[in-house]
Amino acid sequence: MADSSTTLAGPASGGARKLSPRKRRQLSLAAQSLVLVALLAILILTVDGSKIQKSFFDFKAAQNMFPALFTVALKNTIIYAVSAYVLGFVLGLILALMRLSSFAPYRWISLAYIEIFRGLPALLVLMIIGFGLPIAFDGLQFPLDPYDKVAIGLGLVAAAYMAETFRAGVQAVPPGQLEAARSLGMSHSRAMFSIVLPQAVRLVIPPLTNELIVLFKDSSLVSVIGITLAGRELTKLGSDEAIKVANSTPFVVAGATYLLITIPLGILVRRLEAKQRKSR
Amino acid sequence: MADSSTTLAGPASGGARKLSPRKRRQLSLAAQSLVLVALLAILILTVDGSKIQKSFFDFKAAQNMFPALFTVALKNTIIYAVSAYVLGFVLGLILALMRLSSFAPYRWISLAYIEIFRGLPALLVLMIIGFGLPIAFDGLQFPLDPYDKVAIGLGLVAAAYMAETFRAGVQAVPPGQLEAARSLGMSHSRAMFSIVLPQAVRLVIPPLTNELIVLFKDSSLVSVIGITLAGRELTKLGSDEAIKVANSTPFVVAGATYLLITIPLGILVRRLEAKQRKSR
Amino acid sequence: KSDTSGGGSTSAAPGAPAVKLVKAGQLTTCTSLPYPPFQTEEGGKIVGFDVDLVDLAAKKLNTKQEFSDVKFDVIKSGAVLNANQCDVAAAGMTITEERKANLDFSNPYFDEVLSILTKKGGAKTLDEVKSQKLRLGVQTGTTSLDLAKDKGIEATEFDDAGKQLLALQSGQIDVILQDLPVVNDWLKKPEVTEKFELGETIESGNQYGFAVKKGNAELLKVINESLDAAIKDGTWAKTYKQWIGSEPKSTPKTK
Amino acid sequence: MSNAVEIVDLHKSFGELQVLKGINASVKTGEVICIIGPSGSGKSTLLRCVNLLEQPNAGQVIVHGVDLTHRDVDIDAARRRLGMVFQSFNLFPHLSVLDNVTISQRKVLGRGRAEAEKIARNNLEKVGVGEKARAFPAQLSGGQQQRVAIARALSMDPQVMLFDEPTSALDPELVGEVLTVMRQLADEGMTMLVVTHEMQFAKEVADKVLFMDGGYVIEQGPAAQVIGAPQHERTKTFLRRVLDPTHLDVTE
Amino acid sequence: MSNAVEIVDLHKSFGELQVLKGINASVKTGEVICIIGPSGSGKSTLLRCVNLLEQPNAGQVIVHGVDLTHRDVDIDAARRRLGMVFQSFNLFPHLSVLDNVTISQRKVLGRGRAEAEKIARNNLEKVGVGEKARAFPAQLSGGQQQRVAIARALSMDPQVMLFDEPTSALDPELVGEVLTVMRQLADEGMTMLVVTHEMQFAKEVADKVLFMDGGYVIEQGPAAQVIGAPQHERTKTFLRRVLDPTHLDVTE
Ligand SMILES: Nc1ncnc2c1ncn2[C@@H]1O[C@H](COP(=O)(O)OP(=O)(O)OP(=O)(O)O)[C@@H](O)[C@H]1O
Ligand SMILES: Nc1ncnc2c1ncn2[C@@H]1O[C@H](COP(=O)(O)OP(=O)(O)OP(=O)(O)O)[C@@H](O)[C@H]1O
Ligand SMILES: [Mg+2]
Ligand SMILES: [Mg+2]
Repeated sequence: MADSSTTLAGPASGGARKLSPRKRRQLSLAAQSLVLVALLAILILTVDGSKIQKSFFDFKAAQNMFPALFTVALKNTIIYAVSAYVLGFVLGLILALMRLSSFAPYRWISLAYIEIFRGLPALLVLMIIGFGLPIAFDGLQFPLDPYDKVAIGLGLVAAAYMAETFRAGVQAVPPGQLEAARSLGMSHSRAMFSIVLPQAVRLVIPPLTNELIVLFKDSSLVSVIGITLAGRELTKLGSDEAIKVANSTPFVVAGATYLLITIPLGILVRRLEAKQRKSR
Repeated sequence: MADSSTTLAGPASGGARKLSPRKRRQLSLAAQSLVLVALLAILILTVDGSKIQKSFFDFKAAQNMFPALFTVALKNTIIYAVSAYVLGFVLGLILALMRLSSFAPYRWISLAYIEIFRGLPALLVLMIIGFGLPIAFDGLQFPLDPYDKVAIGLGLVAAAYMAETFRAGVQAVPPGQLEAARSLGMSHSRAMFSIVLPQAVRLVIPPLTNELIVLFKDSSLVSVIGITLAGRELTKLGSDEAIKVANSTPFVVAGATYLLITIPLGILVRRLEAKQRKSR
Repeated sequence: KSDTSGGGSTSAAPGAPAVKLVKAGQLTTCTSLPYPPFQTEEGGKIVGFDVDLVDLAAKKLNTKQEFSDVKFDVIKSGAVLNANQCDVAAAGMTITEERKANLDFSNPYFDEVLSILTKKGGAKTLDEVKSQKLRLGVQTGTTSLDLAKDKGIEATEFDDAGKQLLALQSGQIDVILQDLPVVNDWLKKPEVTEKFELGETIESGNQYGFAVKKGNAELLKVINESLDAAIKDGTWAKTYKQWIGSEPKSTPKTK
Repeated sequence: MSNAVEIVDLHKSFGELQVLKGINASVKTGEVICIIGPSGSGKSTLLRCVNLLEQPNAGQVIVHGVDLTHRDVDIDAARRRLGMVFQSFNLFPHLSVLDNVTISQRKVLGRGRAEAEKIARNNLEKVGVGEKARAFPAQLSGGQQQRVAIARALSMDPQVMLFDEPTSALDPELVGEVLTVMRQLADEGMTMLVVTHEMQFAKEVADKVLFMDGGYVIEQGPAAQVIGAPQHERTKTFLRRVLDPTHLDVTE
Repeated sequence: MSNAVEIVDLHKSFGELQVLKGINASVKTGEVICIIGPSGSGKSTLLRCVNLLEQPNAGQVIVHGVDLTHRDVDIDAARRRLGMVFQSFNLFPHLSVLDNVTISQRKVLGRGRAEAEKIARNNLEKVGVGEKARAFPAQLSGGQQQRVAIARALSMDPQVMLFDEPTSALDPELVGEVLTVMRQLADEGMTMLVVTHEMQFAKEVADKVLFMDGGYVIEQGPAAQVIGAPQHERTKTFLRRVLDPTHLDVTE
């Protein structure tokens, strides 16, 4: 066994005697750890800890938010997101079918819808639903105000994204699947429903879950259309409370509550995606 | 040449004499066209056209918005979006490098950052930057208020998404490329910079352009942190004007102005994506 | 139920005046929170001077008052009323000629006084604000914004009074222009008085009124009647004292 | 006996690209035809035109007397006469092997579950994967998947079987099991059109070999003649490259 | 002359999966070794362990006296002694053919542009793609790409060349041009380890054939012996399947 470290250097290592790459790597790691620890120490020493604690982690300010944080704000956030999701799902499915239809006017209508609603800020769409439409159509009523307004406003936007997701899902099924089905004598629609769609459904689960995360966050916009105390969601409650106590803790609490939902959902999405990538 | 249409029916066509599939398809198309035209006619007849025109396409209400629509609102929308984009890009790149680093603490920090900022609504982040931080850090000033606040608030969120985009881009370069480079004697970092990154850059152009679209739309949120007349962007101008004239036309005008930018960018993204798919 | 022009249902309570409400069984009030002492949330309920006065009308209609919290600019433009989101707008709202084009106002119930809240020892007047190029914060859509514009001051607009105060406290603006009762209410908080003080006050000669959708004469009548009654029987003065904290200088005229 | 498949002056273009420039060929019932030729010569396109996965631009495909290219033909019914096996198997990954083989029997031919399963099991037995009926495609080797695909096509009682490089995606060790099944099918008298690079199979099994290049049929005839004693220069070059790959000039 | 490559008791696992279970082999300078075996037997893993694209769990790889598995070895320098050619070519798609062949010469060996280009052009000439220097990989056929990949590896002056199924991804017609280049390399005295399914190449070119199965070397020896007269049952089965694919039993 050859163990004379002088023979280990390759042609490019030049003349001078050097540390082995392994030792160099170890040294670099040690140096980086040191720098990191030093940075941390500086941060702790220079920043006024008690001030930060009082501003961002004020227990009393946080306490004020309970139980409304869960019984009102989180509940409403979920209601807004889920109801918009349901509407977006149904409408998105219809749009996707239109987009894949062989009848050109369907495709045009669907394409126009998708382009428009993917290009507008959700906030503007909410304003148009909340103020623009009722003013234009006198007597237009939203019986479940604000829940129906929010579901429609956010749902219309979500539908555009979901339609694209569905379409992409169908198109991500390898074309050989449709060809194999057709070559067995299935009609186009039979092949779609029995062979392509069942596979597309699996492909779209991760992006559809992602859309739910998006809607959770977009529900933060609803305060623009006017809501009651009972209709407040997380961002509104957080900002109301922050204003009341002139303290940032309620923002932190509201943010943490979002993360309670969005982070696990995000991890789920990535798990599903990884599984799909593997099975392919 | 066999042309007796009775022999054309396959085993499943049953006994009765039927229309050929081609004719059936033609009939169905004609029927669908008719239905569509009828629906359109009903819509035009039942809805009060002049009312809609007055509410959504009121020329005078639109006129009031000029020239501020372009000289102020669109200009600011672009400034907000682009400045947040630049910040997000730089920070996102750093985060991506940390995420791909072999030094575990870097990876953890980056992962935590990404998870948090992808899980929070941009609106909440803007409020924390606009109100939360200044309260916590007494005397914290934003010299370019509100431009710097917006760039930071939206940029912090964008950085999380861009970091994931960069990472995905690097990982989408086939592993064989890195292996080939290493097998030619390149070090890991040399292979990364000469071989992997140049290919990753091309892959991330479409999702990065998409992020710019997202930021254009997210700039609609800035009014929450308090802006001056000179700082108004499209949504704020639209809603201010709509309120002034009690008419929905300004919403429509603002929306159309967004689409002026987002739709062409969206088409560009899809072109680039299609080109990439083809070249693979 | 005759419901020709669309928009809600008739209050069904027996003996109550027949007024169409956007939501059956409740008088929906649009307001912009927080706006103490006129409307503010306390212990999960919305209370204040305006709240108590509108409650009188609600009682007359045999319904209870419910709230929708919106930005002030959509209140004063009539958007929320035209959108049938609520029956009445009550938000410490000044009656102006411009607003009258979009809303039908009740009889006035309060004299408007604007005021400045400033750092201790800071600029006391709008003129100083202008000459020293200080950052002035106003609430979107309010008469304060109009006044600032008239003075040629480029003000920063906030969605609600709460964010306005928060911006002052966090040093994002130097001076607030806001209605005096609101500023006085803020000055009850020690963390505000510690750093800030009242500057000049500006009597505009304008008055506050409640508002209904243009043409909703039935509801306007109920509101005016209940207001008149309250002024006559002293309820108004009592409520004033309770929320504003001082004796009223003058009493609104009754009709 | 009349021709099982007759291809008359078939043309196919993709946009500007002319892929088939007038193909004429006929297959008698029970015959096995192997189609060989360089990559891009249009072999797959020809096969796909035969069962109308691609719509030809001109020309006719007549299967047992029915003109599939006639505009009033019921294409789904017509396609049932032709079984197709793809290079990439194209099993339905969300269905078990048994369901893969029964689904079109039931949904297209309207057979009952019991009957369809009986036929499916017979065919799976025949191709040697009878014990895999409950498995899912992802659990099978490539050779097993391709044999299931053959069983699936057979279960629709096709009059003609089309194979498009059925062994090209397989590990060399697995090629044999698929070729064996195909040889067995040929022996039973199935009419077959096979695109393949397996010259040994063509030599031994094909009744006729058809050499394509550049969208034309350059040469056709008995296997021994086309592979053993090719007439055309292009055919000779192609066969030398494929049959004796280690003895070429680099600069060729 | 000492051994060019010596593999001593090499072990490699991926998690639970033991892929190499103790491989011993040696290659003399100038020898050509062909590694054959069924899919999943560990052939690629063995080759990748030799140039440390995979880190072995145990055992040694000694190339011209240098133990590559020693923990203080400069792996980048050591790897330069070995040229690797992959099944999927792995040319750098964003670089021209010439840049593909010069980039590592310049960045790793520090050669000047002129020198690197001269060496590159020589090697491209040698593999028969001299006129493609300005083209990009996507503009080349698979056979041309693989020959460029060989030229790229050769330009680093490796002492040993490793080939992992270099012709498996190629159209049958293009296999020959790559095998020809490899035969030529062997004739010039290059030490080569070749994983391949091309039995004809192995028979004609290899000095030694190594049959792997299940993570072990089952049989090794001169080509004529291992391919012509295999001793082990598994080797016999494998060779029969690969060499005579049309004459198997379906049920086998
Ligand atoms: N759907 C399509 N759109 C455009 N061009 C196509 C399409 N299908 C095939 N082609 C082109 O037609 C030509 C012939 O393709 P085809 O697949 O028939 O060749 P082939 O002989 O089967 O080759 P191979 O042996 O590689 O399978 C090729 O140039 C191919 O790029
Ligand atoms: N990076 C990896 N992670 C996990 N398992 C792996 C990895 N690389 C290879 N394997 C597994 O190791 C085993 C041997 O793989 P290897 O690629 O060496 O086989 P092979 O003999 O080259 O086969 P083939 O002829 O198909 O290329 C296989 O079961 C494979 O799934
Ligand atoms: Mg083909
Ligand atoms: Mg391998």
